[in-house]
Parts: sequence; structure tokens; C-alpha cells
Amino acid sequence: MKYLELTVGAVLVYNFVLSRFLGICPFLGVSKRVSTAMGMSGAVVFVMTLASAITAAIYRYLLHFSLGGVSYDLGFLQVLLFILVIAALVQIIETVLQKLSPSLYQALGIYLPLITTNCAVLGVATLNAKANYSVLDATIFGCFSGIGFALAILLFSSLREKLELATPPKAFEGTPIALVTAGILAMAFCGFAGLC
Amino acid sequence: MNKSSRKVMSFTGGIHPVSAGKKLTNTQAVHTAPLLERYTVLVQENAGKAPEVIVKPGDKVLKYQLLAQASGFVSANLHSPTSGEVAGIVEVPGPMGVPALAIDIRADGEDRETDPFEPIPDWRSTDPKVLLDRVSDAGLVGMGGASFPTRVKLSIPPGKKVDTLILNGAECEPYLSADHRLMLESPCRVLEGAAIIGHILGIDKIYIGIEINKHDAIAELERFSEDYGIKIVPLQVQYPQGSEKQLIHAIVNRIVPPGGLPADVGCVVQNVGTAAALSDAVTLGIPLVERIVTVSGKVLKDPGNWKLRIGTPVIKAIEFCGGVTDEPSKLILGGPMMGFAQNSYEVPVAKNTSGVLLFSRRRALNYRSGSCIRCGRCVQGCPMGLCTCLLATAIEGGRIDLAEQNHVMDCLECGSCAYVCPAHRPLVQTLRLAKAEIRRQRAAAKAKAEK
Amino acid sequence: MSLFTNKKENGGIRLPDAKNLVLSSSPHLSSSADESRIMIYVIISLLPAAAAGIWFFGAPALRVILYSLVFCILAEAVWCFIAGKPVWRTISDCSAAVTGLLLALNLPPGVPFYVPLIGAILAIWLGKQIYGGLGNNPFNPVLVGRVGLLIALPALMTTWTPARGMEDASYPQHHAFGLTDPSKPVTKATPQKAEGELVTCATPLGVASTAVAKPGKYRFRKIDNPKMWKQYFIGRQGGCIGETCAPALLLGGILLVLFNLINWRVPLYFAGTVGVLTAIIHYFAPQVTPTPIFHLLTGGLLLGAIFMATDMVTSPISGTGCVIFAIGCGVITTVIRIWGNYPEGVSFSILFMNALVPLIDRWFVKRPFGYTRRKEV
Amino acid sequence: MSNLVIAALVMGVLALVLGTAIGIFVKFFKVKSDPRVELVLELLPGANCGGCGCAGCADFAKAVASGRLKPNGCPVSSQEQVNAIAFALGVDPGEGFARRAVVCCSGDKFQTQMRKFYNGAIDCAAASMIGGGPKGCRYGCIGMGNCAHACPFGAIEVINSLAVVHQELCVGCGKCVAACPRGIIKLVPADSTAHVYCSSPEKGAVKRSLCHGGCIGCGKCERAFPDSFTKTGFLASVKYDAAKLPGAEEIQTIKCPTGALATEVDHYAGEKAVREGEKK
Repeated sequence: MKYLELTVGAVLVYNFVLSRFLGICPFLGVSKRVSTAMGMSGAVVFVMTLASAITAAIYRYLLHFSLGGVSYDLGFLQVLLFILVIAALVQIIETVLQKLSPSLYQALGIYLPLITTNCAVLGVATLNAKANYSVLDATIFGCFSGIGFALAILLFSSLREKLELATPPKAFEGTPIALVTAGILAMAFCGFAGLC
Repeated sequence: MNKSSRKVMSFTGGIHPVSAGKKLTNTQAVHTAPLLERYTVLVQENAGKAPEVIVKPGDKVLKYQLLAQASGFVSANLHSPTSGEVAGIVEVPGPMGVPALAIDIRADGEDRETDPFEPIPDWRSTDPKVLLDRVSDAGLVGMGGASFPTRVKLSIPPGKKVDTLILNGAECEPYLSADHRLMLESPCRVLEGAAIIGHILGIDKIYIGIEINKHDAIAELERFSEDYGIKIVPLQVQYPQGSEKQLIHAIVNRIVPPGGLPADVGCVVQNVGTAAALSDAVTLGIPLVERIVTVSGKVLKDPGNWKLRIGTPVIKAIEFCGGVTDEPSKLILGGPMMGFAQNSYEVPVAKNTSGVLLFSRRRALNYRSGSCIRCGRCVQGCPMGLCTCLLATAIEGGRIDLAEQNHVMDCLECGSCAYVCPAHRPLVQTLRLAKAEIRRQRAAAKAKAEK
Repeated sequence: MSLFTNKKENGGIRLPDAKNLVLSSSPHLSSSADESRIMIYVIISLLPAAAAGIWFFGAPALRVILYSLVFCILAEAVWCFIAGKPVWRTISDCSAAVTGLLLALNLPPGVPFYVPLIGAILAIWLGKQIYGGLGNNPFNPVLVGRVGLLIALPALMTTWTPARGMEDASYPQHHAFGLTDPSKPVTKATPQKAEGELVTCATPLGVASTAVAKPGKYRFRKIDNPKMWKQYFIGRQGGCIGETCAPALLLGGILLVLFNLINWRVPLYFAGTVGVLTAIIHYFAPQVTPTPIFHLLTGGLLLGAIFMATDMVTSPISGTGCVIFAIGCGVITTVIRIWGNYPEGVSFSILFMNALVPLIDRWFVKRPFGYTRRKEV
Repeated sequence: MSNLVIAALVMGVLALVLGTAIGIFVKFFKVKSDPRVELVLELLPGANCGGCGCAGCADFAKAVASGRLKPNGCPVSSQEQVNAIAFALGVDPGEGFARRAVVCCSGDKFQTQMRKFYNGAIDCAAASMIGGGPKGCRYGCIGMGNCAHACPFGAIEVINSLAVVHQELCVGCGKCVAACPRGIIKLVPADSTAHVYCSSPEKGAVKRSLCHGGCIGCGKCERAFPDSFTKTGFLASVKYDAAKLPGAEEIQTIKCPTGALATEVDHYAGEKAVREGEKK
């Protein structure tokens, strides 16, 4: 039951994009085509899962530990270390992706490096730390938060592909209409409030 | 067999257009048009190569005399509709909206004939090759639609085996009744023609598919069909029942693969008009110079079916019907669903002109360029099972690639979608545009690959 | 240039100049179907529900309906005027009137005038016109309006007035809906309302969502029994103007099917999914949720399933797609009703599924003629 | 030990571990890429118009970096930008000239006869398939704006059912040329100012009956300036490869009887004046 709450909560109720409003940059930036959006969300799921696992481990075992009877609290290093780890992780993924899937690498473009400073990834790490999840819980939470991001961007990109064919007034073409759509989507997600 | 209990064949999708149009003419016997002073015979009738004109201005010609010789595979002979003098090779308004070349024949009023071919009454004992040559000599083309030379359709590509001949007497287009009257008034010519085609192809399984709204024609054909060993298949009244793929599906329950031809599933489809003309060419030895044309429309004084010579300007056909009682706003050559709107009364009747229709402003579909409301009626109505509305929206948004992925090339352009569209969107036109563009792109890609 | 100029005298027949013949692509015939006619049929189908709403909730309901209609049509006119679109042509397709009527049916009776005003602006501007007008909107405009109001003005949007017949003391479970029993003295807990003040009540779903917290296996027994079902069915329950009276809604649904405007599978699968899911959950855990009959008769399920999930513009094209759409709506509605904060989830579920429509359209297209399952090109 | 030292230690060790990991990954997953491609891409306009013939700017950058194309292949870049690319790569910028598009038709809805009632999709290609579109002339501009939609720079405007190029916005990418079903949009040298606004090869009398603005092939321009103009059939054309391109002065002296030969400025001003006149 705990895991159900953890997962459903992460995907629907506290959706990273549509209810916490984190990770908006790639959400808007890489959602013009469903295919690239899927690639991006794959990368985000991977980074978030891995980042959650590693940062939770660091938080538990590296920032709070006792040595020789003295307990140390390096909580002040939290953000610094998290960014360091995430940056390294993204760098590695970028290198791997460039080799394995150049087309996806091309499509993601600048957004891949942007995951480094993506608030969604840092956010998931910080939320894990705040809730003091165990490494397993944190990994699950991270993974499903990523899936929540994927769901949001999948819906959004398919809507945007459809909107591309619509004929909005000139003033609302492009980003304005996308933002309105994202707002209505967020409204629909409001209905899930209280599920867990 | 009791007619009402008989199984009526059909296909999925399609529409049921208003039936009032047929009633204008389907009880009118075919009249033979009087001789005119001038005929303009279009040189090029189909998408293939134009035949080579062998007469010069000033030449005296006789009726049935060869005017132009087929050159190339997809090309058909042309014969003179009457005797007279060739006044010149002139540009006349073509049925496709662009000027086209035509042989201008001034009739001398005597209508003297030549005997271009020997009649072959005992065709059953004649070599199919001889008959096939006769088909091309007589300038026979598909009289239902694209004017494709019959010779080509009867030459089965090597490696393919056909076992079924289907004669298309569905005449599913509203307003048209030319084929109906032909079947009713000369059933034996149709049946004989079918039997000859069967003989040419070595087929004994022959069907004639007819929509059940022509029950009198069905009865008439059934009186004689036993003698020829031909089966009459009543079909549901549903548009486009007369489309090759749908007809084959309804009658023999075979599915032509996408981009394929009827021969891929062992079928040959011919129009009943073509069969009748073929019978004339073989048994009487006369080439194709006239056809039955439905001249109809509420605005006409006396709509009717007329036997018109090829090259008759449509204005004459309108005159034969006593002119108009109200302002027409649209002139259509062919059926109302797939025919072409004209902006000249001088367009000549060609071998594939099944109808000349005049519509008033109220009757004719008025297109609007509004948005799709996604009601899905076009999807239900599409006989090919395409999501027409999504295709059209994609094409309008410039995503022809998306349309190509979603099989826009399978579109028949039958017009069912635009007929049912409550927003009156020009769906067929949009799809046709995309098809032309995709064909262009493919040709360019092919040319590039070859280079 | 008029069509009737330059008449050509040719052999005594009167024909317009050939230049003035209309050129267009085939086909040259059309069926009698027309956008505005479709919208008028939808309005006709909505009338029974509107009439029932006015009957059950009286003048305030009529007022809300009129406000909503006027504001929606005005909002459309104003937008078209500003955007330089033809005003009259846009209004005459009657889609704004449909939106207005449906929005009113989705509002509680007795809301002040600015609620339909805000709703109309949300629905017409943000829900529809910003996307380019009728046909381009991915979300149902009515639901954009309603959900927007629900989130922005939760108090107003959940203040319900009792339907005709509920205020009588003879109404079963008078108490359960927060109504005063006149036979009992006024206490502090149930203050008698002053003259002219709105008498409020609770909706069955609202009562159910508070009853969950109560102890006992049969905590829903009071509001969920055959006697009450009868009351709910005829429309004696608190709720939005158009959602309470099942016979009127079903009549509207039958009309829509007869007019060939909706796919009958959508309402059936939507309601069916809710029924089946709540039946299963009720069977295994009766303390969690009332019976499926209660769920089918209360709240906006019928209104949503018949009129909103079947909106042509925002539902999938193909038949399979529609069924998936309807089942999805049913599942989400059930989940929100049973476990969510909101007692009602129909609007949210349809809005959410609207967002899925492009994907459903992409993944569940009809297979064209001649394509076999294996040989996909 | 103080917190500070521990913190430094932790950070240091972590940085070392991560650095090593990245190093290893880079070693195993190294992709050889030409850094110059990125450099060229930076310098390109990034409009992805396809005017160069490549699929977007990235493709063109690759082609330039590999030496397959010259930097001046980009029709959008100014001469300075081309030179910058050439300098960065150390290659020859290439000889050539910048081009501009011209819609060679003056048949707006007042000049030409709006001959046919057209009812259908608002699209030049679609309209041209139905009896030749709404105008009488089968060679002229249809005026439904396919070129205007295709232009990535918003340089084409349809005024009075006639497409007109805004020369100051046009970069000569050639997208409109491909979009026009009639093929009447020409790419001309950017420094040319006068053009023959007609593309119909029909006989002068026929043209005259259909359109007041068409070239009737009188030959006045050719006679006056044989170096700058030439006439084939009934259609005059500017010799764009001539040493001196005709300018406003020449046009003044020729006084084209139909106004088919005009300067860009006059042509646009004329159309605009008609539109404003109509408004009143």
C-alpha cells in the first residue's frame, strides 16, 4: 500500500510537471514531437531514477554518519553534492547517447545538458532527502516521478502535434497556446487530488 | 428464385446518396440524337499517350473512318463520327478545364459509312488474339471512368491468372441512368459483349453486378443470361458500389491489395457500356463512335438519355433536352460524385462521358473552408476505411508526410467524404492535392535514385 | 460580378455565360447535414434536461441558464469582433449556444450571475476560440469552464439548493442532506434559514464522501436504498441544474442517437465501466463505496456520459477509440469518486481523457480496406 | 576532525570518483565529431529554410565543414556572415551572388479578368488543378498564397489576389519557387531592381484580353536597350547576366505600355495604392 501511494502519488497526484511545476523547461522545449518527447522522457526517467538512488545513498550514508562515536551532519553540503552528482550523471548519459543514438542526441540538443540544472532532477533529490526515504523508496519515487514527467510530456506533445494543425489567432500561435494547453492539462490533473 | 429473398451483396463503408436524381431519367427511353453540322473529337482522352492524328485539314472523311492511330500502349484509335470534311485540328475547351486538341469535323449531312472491319458473328470459334486486335482497332476504351484502353485491361500481365470477369452495371452515381437504359433496352448486346470478353480471356465465370434499384434491368438481363452462362448479381444500393475494388469485394469477396489491380486477385472488371460496344465491334464490325449519355438536372426542361456521337459539344446535348427552365450554376461532365465541373458549353462528349449534368445553385454543393468538427461521418462513409478528416487536417497543416503514413494514396476520390461532411469541406480536393504532391515527390525521389 | 449577368442567347435557351459557371472539385452533391443543424439538434436534445432542471430548481435555474446562454454568445461575439472574424457567421453555427446551455446545466442552481460569466469566458475564450474556434479545441469548452470554476470558486460551485420536493419533510432522509426537519425544533446545529436566504443542501455524492468516515458496515444504508434510488431517478436530489433528472437525460440521449449525432457506445461504456467497477468494489468492500445503482443515478455521470464525453470535437474519431475513451473516463471517474478529494470526478475524467484523444487517434486508427493485420505498410 | 575537513574530504573524494567515471565513459563511448560543424552551425542563420539544398542548417554545416559545399551556398547569410564562416574554416567563401525572389505576374484582381467562379480549398496547387483557378490567365499568379505560407521569413504578401515579394525581407532561399504550382517565381540577382512582371507565353492579343498588366511583346524595351532586355515570343525578359542591370532610369525612358516592365518599388507601390484605394 505504501508503494502504491508512492507511485500513484508521484505519477498523478503530485505530478512533477503539472502539479509541482518542476521541469517546465524541457516540458515546453522538447514537446513539439511525440517521438522526441518520448526520447527526452526516457532520458529524464533514467536520470531521475539514478539520481534518486545515488543522492539518497549519499544523503543517508555520506552526509549523516557517525565516525568514532561522533555523528556528523553535513546537511549543508546537500545541494552542492546533489548538483555535482547529477551533472556527472548527465555528462555520462550524454556521452553514451551520442554514441548509441545520434538521432536522439540531435533531437534533444541543448535540452540534454539542461537536465543537469533541471529543477525536476534536483527537486526529486531534495524531496527524497526531505522525506528521508530509504534508498529503495527514493529510487521508486524517483523512477515514478520520471514516469509522471513522461506521462505529462507525452500527453502534451501529442496535443501540441494536434495544435500544430489548428488555426489559432496569430497572436496565440506557438508558445502562448502551448502554455494555455498546459494550464488546462494541469487543471485536469487537479482532479486527482487526495488520491493518496 | 424469389427476388426479394435473394441475398444482396455489398461492401463496408460508403454512403446512400439521395435517389431522386435517377428518377429524372431512368424511365426515359434512349433517344438518338439528330446529325449535327460540326463535331469536335478530342484527340487525347486518357492519361496515356495521345494517338497520332492521320488526317489533315481539308481531308474528306467517312463515318467510322480512322482519324487517329493509337501510338503506344495506353492509347486508343479514334474514328470519325460522321462523314464530312476535316476543318482543322483546333483547340477546344477540354473536359479537365484546360484547352485540349480536337479534330474539327464539318458534317456533310450524308452520313456515309465505310466498312472498316469484317463482322465476326461466329466469334466463339475465332482466335482470341484476332478478337483482341479488333478491340484495339475499334478504339474501345473503358466507358465508365478513366477512358483506359480496353485492350490494356484485357491484356493480363504475365504471371497473373484471372478466373473471373465482372461486368460493372452498378451505376452507383446519382443522376446517371445511361447504363441502366442500355441494359434494359439492349440486354443481349451487353451479354454478348460479356461472353466475348470471357472468350478472349478464357474465363467462364462471368458476373454482372447491378444495384437493385434497377430491378427492371436485372429482370431483363436474367431473361437471357442463362443462354450465355452469365450470373446476374443484385447489389445493395450504395455508393461507390461501382468502384472496382468494392465491386470485387461485394461479388466474389476478394480483397484487392493496396495499390494492386483487380488482376492481382484474378478478376477483370469491365463496364457494361464497354461490353456492348465490344459486341458491336465484333459482331457488327463497327468502331466506337457513339455512346449513351444521360443529360440530366432539375433545371433542364426534358432530361433524358441520348445516344450521342463522340465529339458532340455539350451545348447541343442541352439543346436536345429543350434547354433550361432555370439558371444553372454548374455544368458537370460525368456523374455528380466524380465528374468534372466545366466552364464552357463547347466541351465535346468523349468516349467516357456518361453524363452531362446541369445543377442549379441550390442543388450544387457549395464548399466552405471551415474547420473540421471531427464528427467522423467521413470515416464511416469512406469505402477504403481512411480517416479522411484527419488526413485533410494534416494536409491543410502542411503535414503531407503524416497523410502519406496514413494511406492517403489509397483514396479512390469517390467523394463519399465530402458528400457527408456537415462542414462542407473540400475533402476530396485536399486529398487529391496531397496525392499529386506525393506522386511528384516519389517521382523526384525515383529520378534522383536513378541518377 | 453577379451570376446572372451576360446571359447568352443560344438557340433560344437561356443559359448563363459559361464564364460564370462555378468550378469546383468533385463531388458536386452533398447530404443535407450541416454544422448548424447538428448544433440545433444537440440543443433540442438538451431541452428535456434543461426543462427538468427548471422544474426542479425553479426560477434561479432558469436565471442561470439564461445568463449562461447570453454570456457565452456574447463572449463569442466579442472575441470574433476583436479577432476580426465574421461575428454573425460564427454565432450562427450555434456552437456557442450549445456551450452556453451545457455550461448552465453543469452549474449549481442559484449561483450569482458572475459565475456563468466567468464560466462563459473560460469556456469560449480559453476553451475554444484561443485554439481557432469550433473544431480546433482539444478540450471540451464546457468542461474547461466548469473545472476552472470548480478550482477557482470551490465554495460557490459546491453550494447546492434542494430540488423541488426535497424541502418537504416527507422527503426520505431529509436530515441526511442537511435539510431542516420542520417537525423538530431549531437547534444551533440546524439553524432555520431566514426568509429569502438560500436554503442549501448536500448532494448524495457529497453525503457519501462524508459518510465514508463514519463507523459501521452499513454506513451508506441511509442514502443508498431502493426508496432513495427512486427519488434520485426522478431527479429529487441536490446537484447541478441539468444532472439530476435521469429520465430527461436519457430522453436527450435517445434523441441524440436518433439524430445520429453520437456513438451510443460512449455513454453505455462510460456508465457501464463506472457501474461494473463500483459493483466490484462494493461487493468486496461495502464500507468504501455505495452500490453501483447509487453511483449511476447520482452526480453528473449521466449528463457527462451522454452529452460531454460524446462531444464530437473532443472525442476520438474511430469506434474503437471511442470505446477506449469511454472506458478511460469511467475508470477515472470511479477512482476520483471513491478515493479522491472531490466527491465527483466526471468532469475531471473527461477533461483528462480529452488530452489522450490525439494519442488514441494515433494508435487506434481504422485499418484501411485491403490491409491485413500482418502486412502493415 | 572538524566538519569542514570532513566536508572537504567528502567533496574531494566524490569529485575524484565522478571525474574518473566520466573519463572512463568518454574513453569507451567516444564519438569522433568534427568540432568545426558546431562552429559553422553557430555562424549560420538557423532558419532551416533548406534554400541551400540541404536538409536544414546542420546538414549544410556538415557539408561545408567536409568541403562538399562552399560557405556561400547559404542564400540567407549576408556576405559578411559567409566570409566569417570561410575565415573560421580557412576556406574560400566561393564566388556567387545573393539572390531575391520575384513573382513574375502583375495580374491582380483588377488587372486580370476574374473569369471563373471557383469554389473549393484555398490553396494555389489545389485551385490550379480545377480548371486553372479563379483567374482567366492560365500562367499567372493564382493568389491564394502558397508561396506566402511557404516563406519562412514572411517576405511574401498577397495583395489583391497577387503575391508580392517584400524585397527587404526576402533572402532568396527559394522555398516559394518550389511552392508555386505555376512556377512563376524567379530567383534574380539581389541587386536587380527592374523585372518583367508577366510569365505568360500566350499571344499578345490573347493576353491583352485576359489581363491588362501582361507583357504583350511589343519589343519596346528590347529596341531601347538591347543589352538589358530580350524577347522570346510574346514575352520580354530582363537579361540578368548583363553587365549593367536596368534600373529606374531605363524603365522611365522605355515607358512599358502595359506596365509589365516595372521596378520593384513601383510594382509594390502600385499594388499597395490599389489596395488602399479599394479600402476607401
